[in-house]
Amino acid sequence: MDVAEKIRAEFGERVDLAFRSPKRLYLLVGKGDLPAVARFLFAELGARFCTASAVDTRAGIEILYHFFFDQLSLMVSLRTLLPKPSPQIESIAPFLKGAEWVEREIADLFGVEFLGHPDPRRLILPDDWPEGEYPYLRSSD
Amino acid sequence: MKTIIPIGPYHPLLEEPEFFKLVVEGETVVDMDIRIGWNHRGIEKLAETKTFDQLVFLVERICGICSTSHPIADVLAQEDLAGVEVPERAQYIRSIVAELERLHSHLLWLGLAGHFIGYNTVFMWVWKYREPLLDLFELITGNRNDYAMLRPGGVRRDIYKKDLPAIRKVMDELEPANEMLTKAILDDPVLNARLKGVGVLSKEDAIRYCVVGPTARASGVDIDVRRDEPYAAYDKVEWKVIVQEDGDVLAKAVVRLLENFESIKIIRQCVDRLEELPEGNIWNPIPEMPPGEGIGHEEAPRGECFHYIRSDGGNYPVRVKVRAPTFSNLPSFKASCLGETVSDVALITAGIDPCYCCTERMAAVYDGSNRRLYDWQDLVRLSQEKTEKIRKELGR
Amino acid sequence: MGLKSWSLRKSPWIFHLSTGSCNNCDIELLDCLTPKFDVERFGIVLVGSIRHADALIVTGAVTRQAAPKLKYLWEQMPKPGLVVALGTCGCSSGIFRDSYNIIGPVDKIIPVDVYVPGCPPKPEAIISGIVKGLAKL
Amino acid sequence: MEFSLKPLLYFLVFPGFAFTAIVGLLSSWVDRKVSAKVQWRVGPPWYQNFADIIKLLHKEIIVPQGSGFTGFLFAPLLGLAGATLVSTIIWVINLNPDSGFVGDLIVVLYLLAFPSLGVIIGGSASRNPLGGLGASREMKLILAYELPFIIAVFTAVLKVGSILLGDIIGYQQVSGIMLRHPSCIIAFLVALICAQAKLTLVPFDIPEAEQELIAGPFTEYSGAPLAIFKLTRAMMLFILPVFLITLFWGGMNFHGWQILASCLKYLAILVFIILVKNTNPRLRIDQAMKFMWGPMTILAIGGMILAVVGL
Repeated sequence: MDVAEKIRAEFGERVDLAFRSPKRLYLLVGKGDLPAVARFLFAELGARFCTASAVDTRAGIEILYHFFFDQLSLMVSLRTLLPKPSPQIESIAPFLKGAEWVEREIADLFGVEFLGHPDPRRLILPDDWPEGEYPYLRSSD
Repeated sequence: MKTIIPIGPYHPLLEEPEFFKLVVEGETVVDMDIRIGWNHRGIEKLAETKTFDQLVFLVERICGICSTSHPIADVLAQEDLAGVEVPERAQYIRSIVAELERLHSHLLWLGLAGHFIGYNTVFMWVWKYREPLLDLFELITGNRNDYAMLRPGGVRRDIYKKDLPAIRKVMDELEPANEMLTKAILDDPVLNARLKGVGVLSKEDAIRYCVVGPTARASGVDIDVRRDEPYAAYDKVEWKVIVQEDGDVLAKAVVRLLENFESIKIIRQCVDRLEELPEGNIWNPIPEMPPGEGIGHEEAPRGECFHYIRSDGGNYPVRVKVRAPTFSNLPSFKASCLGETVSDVALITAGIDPCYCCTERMAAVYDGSNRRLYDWQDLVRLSQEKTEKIRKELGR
Repeated sequence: MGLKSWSLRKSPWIFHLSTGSCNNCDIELLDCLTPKFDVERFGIVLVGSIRHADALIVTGAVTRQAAPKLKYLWEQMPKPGLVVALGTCGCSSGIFRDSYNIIGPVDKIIPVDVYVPGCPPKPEAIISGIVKGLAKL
Repeated sequence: MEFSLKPLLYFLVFPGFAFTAIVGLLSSWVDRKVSAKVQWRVGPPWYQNFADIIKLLHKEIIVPQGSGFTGFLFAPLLGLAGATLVSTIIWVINLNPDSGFVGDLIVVLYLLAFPSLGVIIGGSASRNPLGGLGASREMKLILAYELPFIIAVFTAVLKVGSILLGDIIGYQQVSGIMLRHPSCIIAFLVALICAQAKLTLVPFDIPEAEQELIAGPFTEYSGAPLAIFKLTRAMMLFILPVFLITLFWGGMNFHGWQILASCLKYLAILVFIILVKNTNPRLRIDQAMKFMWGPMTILAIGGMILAVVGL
């Protein structure tokens, strides 16, 4: 059973699968389901967490969590949309240590609040940075 | 009694600035905090003002040591996005440059590691062996660092047949030197005492922290992007992934030394193949960048280098995300550092071969205390104001 | 030529500071110490403490976080001292000129005696730059 | 008048300060040159260390805020005074074995610790965490090497049966060098390694481990005080081998061809020290202490036992 089928069997309709190429699988996930899917990929299927990238779009802040299956040569990206203002999502760092810095960085630059993050301090910005300023957001006019 | 020792941000151990705060009891590290961010140059934001072709030059300057890895990951992402095939000759050339860079980076690391444990002779000897590699780079690319060889869809410059003997010659000289170094390190009792069992990163921790590259392979995690998702010519040549089980600094050194042999092997095969292929045909043009996103990842000397590019169909990327290997590896430093002595901290940092230039590409600005959104002009304006302010504060 | 300027020229100790460089200039500077170039022949030694330094070598365009540190370190340097801006970034900010986090080239923060352009400058250029700067002392 | 001038001349010019400083700086140059050769480099010219010292003397002296002013500036002088005095004593006795005084060996041992003491005081006074850590490491290192060093030295005393340096030299002139006894060979080796630690050279350069502690106790020093520290260091590089030669290798002799032999002896020990320095990585402070209190002390005691049974 390959990865796509396993994910479909576990989550059913809650996850929207799309292959862009045989090596790139995109999953559209609701933000409530994201931690569960991430945990499934990491703990059950043994994927390696590469990084997460965020983009500020008109609709909201889009976050992609990229997981890579080293043995299968398959990149799985979980896509989720966080509506503005005050984007929030549950952190995956509690069970995925490697995501800690990645989430801190996104929190710094995009103002996304990661609920339940074990160490939600600044990472990349200077200490004298004021609260509520996020450089990578675009002006929305 | 607990003492706090700051390491950095400017410290001779590190060619680059960063800041470790070590909490020590006597000589033992009981807690630590890592603060990065001294090297922000805002590259991800800057990338949005560059065309796709210019982008390659920008990412080349993320880091001087990985100055082929970032462009390769970047062009892979662009090719993934545009769906362009790369000519065969260009793929071999990419492999040659990438492996030469791996050799020079691993040797550089070995020298610095020798320097960190106060073994300056090793530093000098290894860097002497590294020097022919830089001369070779100058011969085939025109510069000792920052080679500008990569281009979306191929490579910018051909490696001519007349230069191939020079590559072979350097490889023939490097192999015995590397053998000598490997033996010297494995046999030296003092080095063994100093490196063995120091800064162990267990396999579980390695997986938990999602570390990459030699750091992961030294802890028994069998990953290598070159094999797992072959790019360039890595699926066309014979080589193997080096994995060690111990996870200590010695294992990391051994992984790098053995990888040097594999790199020499790869380069020799690529050179042989270049001899057979006709010169020319090194680039397929990318006619148009379609809207969408592309992911490129590549095995840099320090581990997986990850680039994500999103395009809206225009000339400029909408978002470029760079995840350098050190960004993944550095947090694991804490896991391998606690309980060790201060003298070993330097060595353990060296063990993951940190590269802060890569880690801290991005930066940000702020103004006032209420939440505000900025566009590019705002950012530039704010920056200039801030510059003025700082200049005034500094009295110049 | 007095004893003072003779000794300064024969024994310049350098302190290296990266203010947001990409590493290239830094490793080329280190390269100067290694067997092929061996600047110890001219008495040039890399020192770890700014208090021992005669020449402050700055690599990289100055980032916002680095600027106060650069100024501070320059004040800590015992005079007479030489400041060398190494690499295109240090001389003119180079490719990072438009970045909002770059305050500007080194000479916006502290007075610079020698500019060594190049991306990265070759070790020969670095040595030549330092030697030219020493003639000023 | 002459009575009071002569010791002063001894102390300041020959064989005290000026002589020791010049030879010491040349020895440092040998150190740097040989290191460079080992590392496939060319290395500095012979006047390099003189240029360094002269330059430092001309530089600005910065006293860091909050440091103990007196301690900070007097610590280097303490080390320098100790080094000069011990050099004078050893040389005067070497030139004229009858000019010793009771317990001169004890005084020499005591004075040999002065440069390290200066480093500790200076490092602690500089109020820099790295300097403080460097000073504490220096202290640990002294604790580590003094025990085997003293045992090794007293092996020679036991052999001769006198605590006078002059007697030790005289004994060797009469009945051959100490090094023909197995016990003294052991003691000599132990003392040589302890000398390496006393000079804080690799593998025992732990107090000023550049990679961890910048320059350790010297971090905050600039200008003239730093020059004095460097000078003291250079002088010790001369004094310690001479002391070892005095104890175990027949002393320095200046009659005819003996001059050449004396120089060669010194150079041999110097080059040995430099080679050890260049072919070893730095130890950790705990490893160094274990090494000194374990194998070294046992070896030194073994040598002493051999001396007691008459070997």
